[in-house]
Order: sequence, then structure tokens, then C-alpha cells
Amino acid sequence: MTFTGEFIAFMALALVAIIGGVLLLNLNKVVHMVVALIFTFVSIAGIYILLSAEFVAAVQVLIYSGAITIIMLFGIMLTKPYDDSEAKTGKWRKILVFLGVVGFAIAVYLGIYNFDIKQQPSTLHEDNTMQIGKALYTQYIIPFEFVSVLLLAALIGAIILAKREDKEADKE
Amino acid sequence: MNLQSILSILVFSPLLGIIVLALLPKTQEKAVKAIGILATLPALILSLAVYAHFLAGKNLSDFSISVPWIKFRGINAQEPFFTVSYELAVSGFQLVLVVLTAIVSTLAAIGAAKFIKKEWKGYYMLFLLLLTGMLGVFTAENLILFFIFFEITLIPTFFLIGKWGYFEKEKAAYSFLLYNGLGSAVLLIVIMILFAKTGTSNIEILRQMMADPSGPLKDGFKLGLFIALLIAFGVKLPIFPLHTWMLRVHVQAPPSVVMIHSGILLKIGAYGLIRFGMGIFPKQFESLATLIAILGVINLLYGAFLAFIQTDFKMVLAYSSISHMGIVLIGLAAMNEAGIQGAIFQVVSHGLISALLFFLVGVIYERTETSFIDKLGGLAKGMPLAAGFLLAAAMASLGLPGMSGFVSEFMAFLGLFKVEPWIAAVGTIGIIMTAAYLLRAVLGMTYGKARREFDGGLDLKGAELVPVFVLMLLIVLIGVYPSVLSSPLQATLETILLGLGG
Amino acid sequence: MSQVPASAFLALALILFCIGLYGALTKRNTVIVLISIELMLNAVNINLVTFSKYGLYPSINGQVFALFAMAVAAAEAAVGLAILMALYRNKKTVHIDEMNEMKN
Amino acid sequence: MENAWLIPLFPLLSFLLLLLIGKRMKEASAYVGILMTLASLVFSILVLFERFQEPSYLVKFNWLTIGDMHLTAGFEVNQLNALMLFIVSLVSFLVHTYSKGYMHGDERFHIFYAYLGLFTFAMLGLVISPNILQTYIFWELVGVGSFLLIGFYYYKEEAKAAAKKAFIMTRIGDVGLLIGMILLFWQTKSFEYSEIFKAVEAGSVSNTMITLTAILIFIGAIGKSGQFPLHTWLPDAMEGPTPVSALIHAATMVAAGVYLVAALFPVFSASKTALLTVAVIGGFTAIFAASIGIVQTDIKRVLAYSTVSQLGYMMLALGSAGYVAGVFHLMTHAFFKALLFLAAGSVIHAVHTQNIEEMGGLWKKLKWTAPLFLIGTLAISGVPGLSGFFSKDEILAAAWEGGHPVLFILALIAAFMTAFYMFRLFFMVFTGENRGNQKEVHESPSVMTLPMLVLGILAIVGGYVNTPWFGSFLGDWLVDGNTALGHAHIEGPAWIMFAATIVSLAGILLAYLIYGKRSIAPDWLSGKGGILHTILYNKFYIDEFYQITIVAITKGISYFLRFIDVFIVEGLVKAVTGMVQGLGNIGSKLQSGQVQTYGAVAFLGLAVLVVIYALTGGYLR
Repeated sequence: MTFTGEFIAFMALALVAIIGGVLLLNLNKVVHMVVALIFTFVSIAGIYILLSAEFVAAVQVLIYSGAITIIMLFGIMLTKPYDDSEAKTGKWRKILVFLGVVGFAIAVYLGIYNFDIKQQPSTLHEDNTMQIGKALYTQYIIPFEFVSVLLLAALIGAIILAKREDKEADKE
Repeated sequence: MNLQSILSILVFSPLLGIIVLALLPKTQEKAVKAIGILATLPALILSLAVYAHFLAGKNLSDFSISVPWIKFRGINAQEPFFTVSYELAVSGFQLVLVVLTAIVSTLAAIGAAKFIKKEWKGYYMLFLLLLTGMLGVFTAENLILFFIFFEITLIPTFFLIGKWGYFEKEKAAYSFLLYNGLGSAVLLIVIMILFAKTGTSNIEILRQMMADPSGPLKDGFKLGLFIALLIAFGVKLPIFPLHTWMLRVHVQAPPSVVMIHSGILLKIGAYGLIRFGMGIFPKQFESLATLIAILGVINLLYGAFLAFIQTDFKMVLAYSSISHMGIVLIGLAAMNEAGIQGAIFQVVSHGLISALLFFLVGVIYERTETSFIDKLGGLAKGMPLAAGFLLAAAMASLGLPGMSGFVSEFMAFLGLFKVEPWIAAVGTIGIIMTAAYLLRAVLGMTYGKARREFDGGLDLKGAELVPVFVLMLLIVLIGVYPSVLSSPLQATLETILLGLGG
Repeated sequence: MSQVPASAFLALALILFCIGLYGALTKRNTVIVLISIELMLNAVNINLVTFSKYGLYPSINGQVFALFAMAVAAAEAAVGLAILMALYRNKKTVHIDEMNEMKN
Repeated sequence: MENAWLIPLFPLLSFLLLLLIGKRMKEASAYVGILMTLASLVFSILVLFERFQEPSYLVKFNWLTIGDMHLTAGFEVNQLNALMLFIVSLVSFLVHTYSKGYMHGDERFHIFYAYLGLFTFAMLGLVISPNILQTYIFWELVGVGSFLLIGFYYYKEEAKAAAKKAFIMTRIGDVGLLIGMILLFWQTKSFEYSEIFKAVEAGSVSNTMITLTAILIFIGAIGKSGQFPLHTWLPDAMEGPTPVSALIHAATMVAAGVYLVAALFPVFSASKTALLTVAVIGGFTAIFAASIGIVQTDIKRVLAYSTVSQLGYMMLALGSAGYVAGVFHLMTHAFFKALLFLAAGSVIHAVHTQNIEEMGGLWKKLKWTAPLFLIGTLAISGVPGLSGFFSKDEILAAAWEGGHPVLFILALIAAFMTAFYMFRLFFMVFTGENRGNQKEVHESPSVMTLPMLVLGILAIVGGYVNTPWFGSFLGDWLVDGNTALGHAHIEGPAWIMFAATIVSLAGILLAYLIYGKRSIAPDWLSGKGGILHTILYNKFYIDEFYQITIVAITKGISYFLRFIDVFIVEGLVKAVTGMVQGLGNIGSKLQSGQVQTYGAVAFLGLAVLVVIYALTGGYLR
């Protein structure tokens, strides 16, 4: 295996993504955690480009690094994330979950580490956006419309849930 | 009418009543009661018609029906199909029980119009469903079908007890469901094993298959299955120590339900033991006969001794039921004509007698609002007819000749004395104890000084007299002329004894 | 022709998924739990996109599915956060171990 | 004789009729009962006379089929049956008539007659049964009739207790009979008397088995006939109306035990041990009951103990192989004891008390009753010339010939005591000063005195059918050459008759001296309150003994079983349900509401599955 540019890029992006993830777990301040995650999201977008999915990469940056991170930050700011209440669950659960996760990872890794599938030449990188657009508006037109409905429903639902009830509003 | 469809009509006719009741508004009490009672009549009339058909000397197998119902393959495609057919039939033994069921149910429906104080519509709908279940249990010729009907009897009974019973009705209903649910679970396991191992669930074919020594099951395995069956039906019968649920039910359930419960539902246990225990596993039954005889005597004496010290008359009757079911076991354990015939007689006779007794208790409770012996007393003054019939029913129950109880008791002991004289001799103590506890209870209620003033008009009247008279008449009829019951049984007995290698 | 084997991408996705899973199951702050879930979804998306390029029949479908998944994730994040806000108003906490309304 | 089956049916008809419409008929019900029993009586007499000329008659039909065994029912008229039919229907008819006066004014008048009908039906059915099963059936029905009539005054606690006691104690005996009957059946394959006798004669039944079954059957007789140790119900049964005591507890039902032993006599006579048991129990009961009778103060109880004693006498006779003597005494006893009871009823009717210490001097006031009572007393005491004398003589002879000198002496002593306490009763009731405070004492109406008169005549002449002087007609007829039944007449030594006479006269004399002339103080034997008196007065404390043994043991067992029921059986159930509930509690504790915990558990499960999958490659082998 030679150290091609592609490989170096992958390694760098993967490293940043994983470091972001680890920081997410280990930082103390909630805002820092979210910021750490932005690195992960962005490097995942880079990975997408490596995988000849430019459009997806763009969307990734827009939605994850942009929208979702922002609303999460809003969420953190609207609530009071730091209080001194004791955790109700012990550390045993953490250990158990950690062991479980490690076991799971090893088991799955056993399944994929020598997953060597024969590559076929592909044309995904050519007019990637156009290809996606075609697929979306022909083959996937109905699911696409459903997604729009879903988003609308989520929008309305979120508004209703987040809205203060009138009585409470009167009280305050 | 096609003879083959008669049994199906007989079994499902109460459902028609349910449909009609469902369409009626709740508020029309009289109509609801009338339809509830009327809906039991088709079954009664048809069962009597079948009986008449038998008396006319014709073959009961005319009524057998067999329609393919469910068919499926095992995992392995090479295996033959498993088929479950919709099969109904009556033999003489089954016919007797069907007639008994129809009669007692009609009378209990009449009684319910009196005893039930609320929501007649729901009551009668459940009641009719229960009736279908009972009729189905006694006519099913297929283990799967039998089990389905068996379960149909459980659910309505649970609600009937739990909703319309007395103070501790919920507890009683739950313990009923718990025990019987366990019993039927065991039963289901046995049925499934039999089905899986033999590929058939038809009772008759199974019987022949089991009689064949080169059959698919080993002897030890059969013994295990038989013991499981004994437990499953032992809960229902009930056999000591599986009896406690039944005490609560007897005390807490409304009288009309207890009439059915004590009169018919307990008999399903005996029916199952005779039909499946003895019919399918005769050799295994034989090897456990002594044990069953001892269990029977224990039941007999245990119930009798405990009935002797109860203060609630319903408890006396509950323990007396346990005691009387001991006689069924005694008769079966004898493994000869006299014993088995005695056991079947006891099944029918106890069905009639306990229905009558509980009806009377219901009447007395309704008037006096107690069934405690020491709070009653001197009832003969206020309600001479009820007291008289109570005494007569008690006499029937303690095995007075000329009434049905004697014939069964006599035959059961006659049978057991032939094979196990010593066990039988111990069992005869039960005869004395029966007299002692019944007289203590009944005389305590009806004789002596009246504990309270009774106004006039408390006595049995109007429609209440119908069940009392009919039941009394049947009890005396069987006692005086037992052939009316024994002649349909002969064919069944021969089959069973053939299986026993007699 | 890519020099990086498919298993490398899959392994990356696995690691990210595991990190997200661990976070979702152990973090007390509900917002972080939500974010961890997003991370898990991202890991899945990597898999989808990987298989759209690698495999016997490369096709655009994997990328389209990744897009759908993102849409769903976005909706989920919005609704999840809305629920969080509603809960916070009632209970004055964002700690997930104090939200045991399902008990009893 | 073909129509003998009608005899029991008349009273049954009366029973059913009165139950259904008796309430409207009020006291006219009496006529139904009287008419029906009269019909029975007429038929019985006809049958009896027919039987003098013709052989026995037997009809049977299938009653119940058990496999290849056919149990039959039917009726049989043989010598014993015909005689019993006559006795029962006669006494029953007289009692029916008598009751019209005695029960006058009772609000349950018709019920009384209905019960009488039921009892008479059962008793008549009992005596014409051709097989032991049918006998048993009617045997129990008779018990029920007796039970109902004892408890006729249901509102009295004593009557209730007495009825219950009577039923349960006779039931104990009945179970013996039932077991004996069933054992006999499996030995001989039949319930028919004739078949059983054949099998016994042919020796196909082992000796021990015969002894065992005979004794078991005798237990039934003990229960019904009030023999020791099951005698205590009979005196208590006096709580019933007096005509009932006369009919059931003197003349008919209690004699059923004797009848049973007589009917099965060939079985008994095949076993020496069984016969000896019968004789010993009978002899002991005779003297035992007589000794209690000496001190009782209730007029009916004295008579009741006298009945027990006389029944013991009959048993003694049968046990000493004196078949004829026993049946003969059964007949004469039926007459004079019924007479005594009816007369006692008449006395009670007049003075409204049963305590003889509150009576006295009634001779002049009861012109009819008193002489009739005297006739009965003389007859039972065995004064020569009256019926009791002949039958008693026969029994004594049988006891002597039977080779039991001890039993013979017992019988003599019992005869002495009988004479003594009967005349004590007579003197205390009819002579001396009136110790009570009755204002008006009326003689009973003629409807009551007439039956007594009939019985009085029979009590005098009844003995002449079988005497050493005018030939033993009854004995010849009863035995009829059947060797199994023994001799037609036992020719005892002549001194026995004198001894009997002397003994009874001595008893009468003693009673006269104490209670009539009062030249010996009544407490000569032992003062009132003395040990002997107390023991006798309390009937040897048998009741109390049963109370602290059998009843207490039964209750003890019951409470012990209840303990098992409540704590062990129910406890096991509770343990099982408790276990399930505990598991459920643990399970519900796991439902902490912690979403993360749920997720962790679910994920761990998945992880384990995936690990297993990875390690095994997907197959569990």
C-alpha cells in the first residue's frame, strides 16, 4: 500500500472525526462538546467527497455543521445545562455500556476488517448533483414528497411542542 | 333436518340468544331475562330429542359429524399433514352429560332472573357463552376442539364470578382463573404432545393407537402424560390438595353461577378423567388405581371432616362437593363396571343435587341475607317449603335410598369393595360423616328456635318452584329407577372396560 | 479507482457509531444525548455512501438514501429539541435521569 | 298374594297426597291416612290368610344393570314377611286412628300424617323385600321416617338434637350393614336372600367371611334396634309425638333389626361366633337397659328403656338359635308395647306432663286408659295367661337349651327387673295421691281409646298362637320344616316356666311394696343421689362418654384438618403466589423510568447477540 494523497486525506479526516467524537465524550462544558462535534461533522463531509459524493458533502455541511449544531446550541442556551444534581445512575452502567460497546465494535470489526469487495469503475463523481437530482425526481419522487410532508409535520409538531401553553403564559 | 347438523345446532344455539340480547337495549329488563331463559331452551329440547332418539333404539352415531377444519404441515415437507377436524359426536355417557347440562342451565337461567340484581344483559350473554362452551366440551370428539370449548367455559365463568359475586368476588374469580388456567395449561401441553407424536387429535383414533402396544409412545412416557392429565383434571374436579380455589368460588359466586359451576363445571374434570384418563391411558390408570382410590378416600374424608366444622352453609356445601367428588374417584379406581358406573352416576347425581342445594341456598340468602348456620335456625317456620326441600336435598346428598345419591354411592363402594376392601372400609366412615355434617348444618338452619321473626310470604313461590320441582323429580327418578341413566351408559362402559383389558 | 479500501470507511463509521452510542447511553445532558444520536446517524450515512461507491454495482441510490436519512435526522433533531424544551419548562432540568415519567 | 305389592303403596299414596294437598284438607287429612292404612291392613290380612294355605310367592324384575350383573327389585311373601306385614299394618292403622285424637289441633297435622304414611310405606316395603339390597333401601327410608317424626316438633331444640342423634347413630349401624351386604354380594354374587342361603348352605363362602359379614350385618341391627352400644338414640327419640313412639320406637322400626337377623337367620346360624355375638349383645342389652329403666322418671323414657331391654331379649333369643322365640316375642311385644305407649300417650294427653313424679292416683280418672295400661304391664311382666308370658317363656327355654347358662340367668334377672320397673311405673302413675297440680283430667276421646282396646285384646290373646299348652301353631308355620331355622318349638324343662312366673311375680310384689303400699322406702336400694342411683339415672354416662370420645375426636380431626387446609394447603398456594409476586416486584423495580437504562439493557442484549453471532458464525450448533 502506498501513501497516496487520497490515503493521507482519508487518514487526516478520519483522525479529526474521531478526535472530535472523543472530545464530545470527554469535554466538560456542553458548548465545547458541540463545538468539538462540528469538527467531526465537517471531516465527515470531507470523507463524503473522498467517496465521490459532493452533493451529500455539501448537504452535510449545511445541515449538520450548520442547522443542527445551531439549534443544539440554542437548546443549550435556552436551558440551564449546569446544575449540581447528583447523577441517579451509577458508574457501573457506564462500565457495562463501555464493555458492551467495545465488544460490539470488535464483533462488527471482525465482520468487516477483511471486507474486500471488488471495486467496479463508477461514474458517480461525474455530474454528481445532476445524477442525484435525476434519481430524486424520477425514481424517488414519491418518497421525496413524503419527506417534505414529514418535514412539515416535524415543523408544526416542534412549534406546538415548544410553544408555551396559554395558561402558563398568563401566569407568568 | 339433517341428523348430523343437530349437534352443531345444539351446541351453538345459545349464541343466537347472545346475538338477540346484544341487539336489545339494556333497560328492557324483562325482555332480557325472558330471552336469556328462552335461549337455553333450544339446547334443552334438542338434547332431549337426541335422548328420545336413543330411547327409540336408534344409533347415536347418526349424529356424528366430521368436517376438515385446519390442515398444516410440519417443518419437514415430507411429513404427512397434521389435520384437525371439526368433530362432534355423542356417546351414551356424553349424551347424559349434555342433557344434564341443558337441564341445569335452563334452571340456573331461571334462577338467575331471581338472584342477579344488576346488568342482566351482560350476565345472560356471558351465561349463554358459557353454555355453549359446556355443551361443546361434552360433545367434542377432538382434543383440540375439546380444549377450545374448555377454554370458552373459563372466561365467562371468570367474569360471572368476578362481576356478579359477593364481597370477595374478585379474589374468588382470580383464584378460579389462576388454578384453572394452570390446569388447562397442563392439559394443553398434554394435548400438544399427543398431537405432535401421533399426528391426530381425534379421541377415538388416539384411543386405538394407545391400546396398540407398538404405538408411537413408550409406556413410561404415557404414564407421565397420564399424571399430567390427572393434575389437569384434578384441579377441575377438584382433588385434594388442589381444591382451595373452589371453596372461594362456591362461597363468593352468585347462586345461579354456583349451580352451573358445581353442577356442571366440576363434572368436566370427572368427564375428562373418564374419557381421556381412562379412555386413552387405561393401562396407566390401572397402575395408579390404588393411588387414585386413596386420593378418593382422602377427598371423601377430608371434605367431610372439614364440612363438619364450617359455620357458613355455603362452605359446608363446598366441602361436601369435595367429599362427593371423592366418591367419583373411588368409583373410577375400582376399575370395574360397578365402580365406573357408580362414578358416572355420582357425576350426574351430584350435578343435580348440588344445583338444587345451591338454588335453595340462594333463595334463603336472598330472604335472610345470610347463609351462616348459627344466624339462621327455625327456618321451617317461616319458609316451610324451602326448608322441606332443603332437608330433602340434604337427604339426597347424604345418600338416602330412593334418591340418586344412594345409587351412585352404593355402586362406587360396591366396586371398590371388590378390589380394595380395606380402603373402601376406611371410606365408609365418609358415609357416616356425610350424614353428620349435613344434618348438623341443615337442622341448624331449619329446625330449632327461629332466630328472628320472619314475615309471611317468604317461602318459595312462583317461578322459584320450577327448578326445585324439576331437580327433585329427576333426583327421585334416578334414585327409584336408575335404568333411565344406566342404559345409555352401557355402550360407553363396555368400551372403557375393553380398554382396561377386562 | 480508490486506493482506500472499503473496510477503512466502514471501520471509521463503526468507530463513530460506537462513540455516538456510548454518548447516547451515558451522557446526562439531554442535548448531548440528542447530538450523540445525530453522530450515530452520521456513521450510518457514511456506510450508505461507502456502499454507493464500492460494491458490485455502484449506484447513486446510496447517496439518495443518505440524503433522506439527513432529512429525517433534521426533523428528529427539531422535534427532539422541542420536546426537550417542553420538558424543561415542566421539570426545570435537562438531565435525562430525572425524566422518569415512564415509571409506574 | 300377587297384589301384595299394593300394600306398601297405599301409605305412599297417602304420603304424596297429603304433601301436595294436605294443607287444604286440614284435619281431614287424618281420614286419608286412616283409609289408606286400612286398605293396607285389609290386604295384609288377606295375604296372611292366603299364605296359610299357599306356598311363598316371589316376584322380581330388573332394577339396575351393572355390566353383566342384574340387580333386581320385587317382593316376596313368605311366612315371616306375611306375619310382619300384618303386624306393621295393624299397628300402623291403629296409630293412625289414635293420632287423630292425639294430634288434634296441631298446625302441622297433615304433615304428621304424611310422615306417618312415608314411614308406614317404608316399613311395609322393608318387610316384603326379597333381597338384602332392597331391604337396605327401605331400611334407610324407615330411618328417615323415624328421623322426620322424632323431629316433628322442629322448634324444640331437644327434638332437633334427638332427631339428629337418631339418624346418625342408626347410620353408623347402617354402614355396617352396607359393608356386610357388599361383602356378601362379592362372595355369593347375589343380593337375593334365596341365593345367599343357597351359597351359604353349599359352603361356598368361607367360615370367617360368614362370621364377618354376619357380624357386620348385625351392627346394622344393633343400630336400628337400639342395642348396646348404639342404644342411646332410642330413649332420646321419645321427643317425638307419643303415637310415633308407639309405632316406630316400640312396635315396628326398632323391631326391624330383629327382623333382619331373623330374615338372614340361615347366615347367622352358619356361624357359631356370630350367633354368640348376637346372644351376648342381646343379653347384655336386656339387663343393661332394664337397670336404667328402674330409676327413670319420664314415663316415655321408662317405656323406651323397656323397649331396648325387650329388643335385647329378642336378640338373645335369636342368638340362642331360638328363631321362633324371637319372632314370637317380636309379635307379642309389638302388641303390648304399642298398647303401653298409646296408653302412656293417653295419660300425657290428660295430664300434660311426662314426669311420673307429678302423676299419681289417675286410676279413677282414666277409666279406660288405666286398665288397658295394666293389661300391657301385666303382659310385659310375663304374668301367666297373657301374651308376654308365652313368648318370654319361649325365649328362656331357648336360652337354656342354647347352652348359655349365664345368658339364661341374665334373662331371668332382666325379667325380674322388667316386672319391677313396669309396676313401679304403674303404681306411681295410677295409684296413691296425685302429686301434680293438674286441674282437670279428662279421659281421652274414643278415637284414642278404641285402638288401645284392640291392642289390649291382642296383648291378652296374642300369645295363644304358640303355647306349650295348646300347640305351637305359629312355630310350626314359621319354620315349616326348614331346618336352617331350628325347631318349631323348644321344649324346655318345666321348671323354667315356674321360674319365670316366680321371678316376674317377685318383681311385681317388690314394686307393690315400695310404690304401691309404700311399706319399703323408695330409696331402699340407695338413696336418691347415691352413687348407684346417680349412675343409673345418668344412664351409665354413655352419652357423656360418647361426647368426650367420639364427638371430641371427630371435632379434633376436623380442626386438625382445617389447620392443614388453612395453613399448609393454603400456605403452599400463598407461597407460590408470593413467589410470583416477588418476581413481579423485582421486575417492576427494573422499570425505573430511566430511558438510558432501558437503552443500555436493550443494547447490551444486542451486543451479546452480535458477539455470539461473530464467534459462532451465525449457527448455534
